[in-house]
Amino acid sequence: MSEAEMPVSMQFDDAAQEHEAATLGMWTFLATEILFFGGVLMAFTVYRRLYPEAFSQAGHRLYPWIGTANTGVLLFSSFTMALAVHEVEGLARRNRLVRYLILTALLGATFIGVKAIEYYIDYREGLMPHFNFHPVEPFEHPIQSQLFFVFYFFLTMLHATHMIIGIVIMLFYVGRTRRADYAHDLRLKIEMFGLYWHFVDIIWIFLFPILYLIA
Amino acid sequence: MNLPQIPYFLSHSASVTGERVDFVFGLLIVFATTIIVIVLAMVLFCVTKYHRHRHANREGAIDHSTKLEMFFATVLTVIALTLFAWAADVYADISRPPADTMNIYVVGKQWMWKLHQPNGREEINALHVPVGQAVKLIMTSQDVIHDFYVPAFRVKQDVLPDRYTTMWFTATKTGTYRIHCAQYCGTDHAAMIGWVYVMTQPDYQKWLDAAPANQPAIAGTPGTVGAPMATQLRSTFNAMGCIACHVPTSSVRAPRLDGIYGQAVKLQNGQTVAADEEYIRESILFPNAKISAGYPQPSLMPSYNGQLSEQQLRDLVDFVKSIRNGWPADATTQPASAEPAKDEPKP
Amino acid sequence: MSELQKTIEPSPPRRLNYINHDWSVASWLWPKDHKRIGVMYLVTITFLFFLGSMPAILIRLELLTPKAHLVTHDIYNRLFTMHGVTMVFFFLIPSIPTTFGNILLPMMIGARDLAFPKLNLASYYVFLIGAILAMVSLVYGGVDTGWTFYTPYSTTFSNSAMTPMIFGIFIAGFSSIFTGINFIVTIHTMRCPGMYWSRLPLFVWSLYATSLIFILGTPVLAITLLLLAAEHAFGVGIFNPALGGDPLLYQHLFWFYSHPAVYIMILPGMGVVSELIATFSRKRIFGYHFVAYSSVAIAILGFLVWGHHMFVSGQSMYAGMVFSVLSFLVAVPSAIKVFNWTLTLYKGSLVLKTPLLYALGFIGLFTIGGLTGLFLAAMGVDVHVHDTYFVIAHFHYIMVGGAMMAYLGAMHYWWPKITGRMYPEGWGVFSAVLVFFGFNLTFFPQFVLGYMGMVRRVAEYDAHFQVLNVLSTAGASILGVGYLLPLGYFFWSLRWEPKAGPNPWNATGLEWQSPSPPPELNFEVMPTVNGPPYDYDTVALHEEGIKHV
Amino acid sequence: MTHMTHAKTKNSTLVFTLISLFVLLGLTVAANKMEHGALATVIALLIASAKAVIVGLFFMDLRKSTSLTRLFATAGLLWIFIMLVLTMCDYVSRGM
Ligand code: HEA
Ligand code: HEA
Ligand code: HEC
Ligand code: CUA
Ligand SMILES: [Cu+2]
Repeated sequence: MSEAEMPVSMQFDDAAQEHEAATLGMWTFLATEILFFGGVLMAFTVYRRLYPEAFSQAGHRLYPWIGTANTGVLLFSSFTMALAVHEVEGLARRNRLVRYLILTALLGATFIGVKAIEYYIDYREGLMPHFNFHPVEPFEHPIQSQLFFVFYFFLTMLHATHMIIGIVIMLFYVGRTRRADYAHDLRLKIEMFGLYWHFVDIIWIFLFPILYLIA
Repeated sequence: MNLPQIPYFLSHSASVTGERVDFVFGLLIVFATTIIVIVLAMVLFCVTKYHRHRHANREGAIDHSTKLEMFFATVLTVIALTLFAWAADVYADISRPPADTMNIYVVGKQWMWKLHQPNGREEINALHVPVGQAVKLIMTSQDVIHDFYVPAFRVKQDVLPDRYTTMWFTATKTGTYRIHCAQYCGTDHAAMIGWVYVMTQPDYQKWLDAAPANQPAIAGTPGTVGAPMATQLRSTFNAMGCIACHVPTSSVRAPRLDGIYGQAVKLQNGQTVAADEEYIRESILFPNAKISAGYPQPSLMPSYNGQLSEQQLRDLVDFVKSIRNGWPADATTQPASAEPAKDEPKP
Repeated sequence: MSELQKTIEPSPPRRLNYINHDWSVASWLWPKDHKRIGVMYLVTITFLFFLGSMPAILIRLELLTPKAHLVTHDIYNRLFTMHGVTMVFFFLIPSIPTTFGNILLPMMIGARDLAFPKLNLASYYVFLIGAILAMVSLVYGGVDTGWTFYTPYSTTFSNSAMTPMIFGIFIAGFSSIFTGINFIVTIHTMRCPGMYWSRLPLFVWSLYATSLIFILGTPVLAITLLLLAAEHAFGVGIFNPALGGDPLLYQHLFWFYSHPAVYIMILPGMGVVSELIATFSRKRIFGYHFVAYSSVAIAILGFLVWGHHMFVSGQSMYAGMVFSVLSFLVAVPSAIKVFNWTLTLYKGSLVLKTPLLYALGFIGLFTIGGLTGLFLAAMGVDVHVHDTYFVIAHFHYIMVGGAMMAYLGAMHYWWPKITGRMYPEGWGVFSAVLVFFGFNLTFFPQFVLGYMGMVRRVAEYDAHFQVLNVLSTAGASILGVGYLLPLGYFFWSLRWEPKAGPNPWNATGLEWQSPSPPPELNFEVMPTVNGPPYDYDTVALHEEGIKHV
Repeated sequence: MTHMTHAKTKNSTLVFTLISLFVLLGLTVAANKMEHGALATVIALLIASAKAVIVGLFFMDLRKSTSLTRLFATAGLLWIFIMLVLTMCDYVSRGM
């Protein structure tokens, strides 16, 4: 067995088996994530159907252009992540890998920053349930509209949490890649991590129209 | 006074639908017992006959038979679907009250039941009903979810906050039966109990006439006299400001209420519902829940949730019912002194 | 002790196995070996079972008398919540998969370990943290909502220690997810040469089906609990009708997980029973393919029936009917299993050892529990018996009579493999019989109570229910003794019982081809498979066979 | 069949993927400006699904994955669908 075909962990026969297992495992995990978000999305759908008017009015208080800009940032970060995974082979291209990872992390941080500013605007406009829900321009159905914002914050915060976890892991990988122990197992991990990052992107691809547009 | 009647296992229940429930239950018992006996017999037979130390003919054992499995699965599916249909039919019966019911309003709260007789008499943890009369309970809760359960009638229904659910029964035997709260609702859930007193029609009438309307009759204590207040109905309607919108002369475009009771109402979302008490109550408390076709959403009508006593609410419903054949002569001439709805305090 | 073993024993070279190859503290605190992790789970979960049965004892004692003499209503409510939560989330859901599944799955498919050993270890510690958090809520006075946490009571009205409890269960959920992912990937990618899907042991099939539910159901529970926590902590209305929410939506979300979860609890048990029946009938299992596929069918169909918990909740009548008919249909694959097990016994050569007794007990009690499940799925009847002791009896018949029996059966069957020692057969038979009778005495009267109208979750009841309640409590004491005995003799056996040898039951699975206890990497020679499963026809039928030890 | 021998996604493919994603994003915004009501919902969700599929196929290499992986990738969606359909079954027919 050549070095490249050696599995990293003793329980596997060869690297191919290991790679297959890792990919399947990651996708299975992503399936659980889909259901995780899916539960809230279903609750949201039920209420949107019960209170179409109130939800529509509430949704119009968000700023679609912020959401659009952030979608762009995330799509771009997915691209840089794909580039990073592309560079994962071989020691020679380690620097490029590090560069792409950092770029991705930066884009992720930009997203979070924009989101934070948006939250602040919402807060100022009195649209944050529990903390400050005194809309500058009152709603016709304050209770139901508040429900919209509860879901808006819940969903976006859940998503942002996933982003933050992703950024932390990414920085950790950057550190390890730069050190000497950049080895096969790290390559596999970065590849799998890429899947996670794209997935978080996909979640946002759906959240954006659901929250900002179809109101 | 009647002693509490002890329902015994598989006793005949004390309501019309209850008998149907008992029948399906019996059916299931027969079915289940058969299966269990077959399985147990099979196991015991094998354990004794094919014990390792026993000499038995073990030739010709097979280890699969798709035909047998399919046959078995098909038979069971058919049995299962039959049982389903039977029980579902009973359920449909339980869920759909007949047309001419006597209506009683039930309010559950931690940890008691308040019930309103049709004439306005209020009871706590007790319910008097005449035998042989279909009774419909229209129920809501003031706090958490409760559940109104009368084992002897084989009926129960969750009682939800901010929503009305209904349940009905026709008692077949006079006597005293337990009421339980069957949905866990906090500390004294176990003590949220009461009695149903099923009386003959004349006894019930006597009981009704024997107490003042507003004095709650606590379980077991005899009540005193009172009379229905038919004349009061309209004054509530006027006083609450309904009159400001719901008369043909009003400047607010609101549906006419005369004649709607019992009619089918088309809703904005395309559904059609029957304007029964439940619907009228809901329209008053939560106008936005069901908006009539052709009226703006959200409803112009303010929510009266929290602003009416149960008594007033009942009066309003009864008033709307009473005008099913047109407005009383002087109703529309009432001065529209009521405040416009916009100034009604928001809940 | 068999002649054979005696002759081999005299000078065994000290063989290294997964237990004694490394005694360092670190190697026991952070093991990556699935067998060690399994043993850690076994200890933890057995402890949690006894913890969860403490409130059960108090519940039964309280219910001896119609009035609340022993504890107040408030405490009683905390007791049954503690009992339900511990038993469901911290005992029965993880029980068989994380212990026997963990230890045996890789061995049964001829692998050296699970695909992700670190994830496996993480799942254990995540579980432990979850369990501890849930116990923390005890310190703060417990929770009084019932294991179902219905809103708006749980979020707005109850002032008990909800937060640690919710997060405890939330966290433990991730342990389930990790285990599920690990099992699925392992079964898909790590089977040894010749181990085709059609040769997988039925226990592995059932673990696969269970894992599907783990990964497809648990996330929904997690998110539901998170929504619950948010509503509870911030007072915003997610399910609260006063704030525009719908409490029934919570029930939908909760049961979307919790009904499939009942199959998480029973499927591994069914897998165990399939193994036991085949081994102790000395016969190939009848209808292997049907038994295998019915596990997967149960797992998938199980997701379509949750609304049967909501027949009287105010759910629409039509939705109720859909859920009811699907509930009847999900019973068919279970029926197929019962059918195949009994046919396996037919013309077998039954060896009536403790594990088989438990398996037979399982068949009988699961059938009763399952059939009464049909009573509940029958809508007209459920209106009457919903939230009465009939339901309590139904699920104890399946969970205690079924799953718990399977757990004990598995314990006896694989104990020699896990520890290398036999257990005392006489005591085993004695306590199996005790458990069976104690169990029926405890829970059969509850069916009657339920139909008579005794509601659940009450510390007080009408006097005429007392006789049956006393019977039930009496049964529970017998049952308790039946459970304590194994605890005693298993410990005892570790030291005093004879060594078991690699294959004390003459069974066919791969796990029996390895020494007991197995070495660190499971096999001395990595196995290959070249025949059908349960090939007892080739293991000579009238061999002197299984020895008394 | 290891990932070493996997034909790697070309950089140009990745760039092309990115461009099409941005085109779709533009489309989303444009459609939202023009359409309102139920159709807008459908359009927005359709475009979102298209974007998700593109990310899945090209960035996440589902294109080259085994059918098993694809099965698990779609299982989550299918299960959400089940949950939605059966729950809605209740909400749609309530009060009928
Ligand atoms: C391991 C746990 C487990 C299992 C496997 C099951 C299995 C089943 N359960 Fe049970 N159930 C619970 C645990 C379990 N349940 C719990 C904990 C509750 C209460 C929750 C709470 O409120 O706290 C509950 C409550 C519950 C209810 C709600 C009752 C109520 O609250 O009103 C219903 C209603 O339909 C139900 C039905 C069923 C059915 C149809 C099955 C079926 O899967 C059973 C299938 C098996 C068989 C049918 C037996 C074998 C078949 C034959 C021998 C052949 C004959 C059969 C046919 C004709 C098909 N269960
Ligand atoms: C795996 C699941 C599981 C298991 C194993 C059990 C085991 C038992 N359960 Fe439980 N039970 C549930 C799951 C389970 N239960 C659930 C989910 C609920 C619903 C909770 C809710 O409503 O929210 C419930 C509710 C419940 C109730 C209804 C409470 C109520 O609604 O008011 C009762 C009442 O009898 C009960 C009894 C018992 C008994 C007697 C046992 C016995 O099997 C226990 C036997 C074990 C022992 C007795 C301990 C070991 C022995 C000793 C330590 C020796 C000393 C003791 C003696 C000699 C007595 N359980
Ligand atoms: C501000 C005006 C206004 C007031 C005051 C008002 N309503 Fe209404 N009501 C409406 C409008 C508009 C509708 C139709 C929209 C809807 O269904 O919600 C309506 C609908 C109804 C309906 C349902 C009728 C149908 O055809 O669907 C009932 C019953 C009703 N109101 C009763 C009352 C009662 C009783 C009161 C007094 C306690 C009252 N309303 C006060 C405006 C009003
Ligand atoms: Cu009210 Cu229980
Ligand atoms: Cu269920």
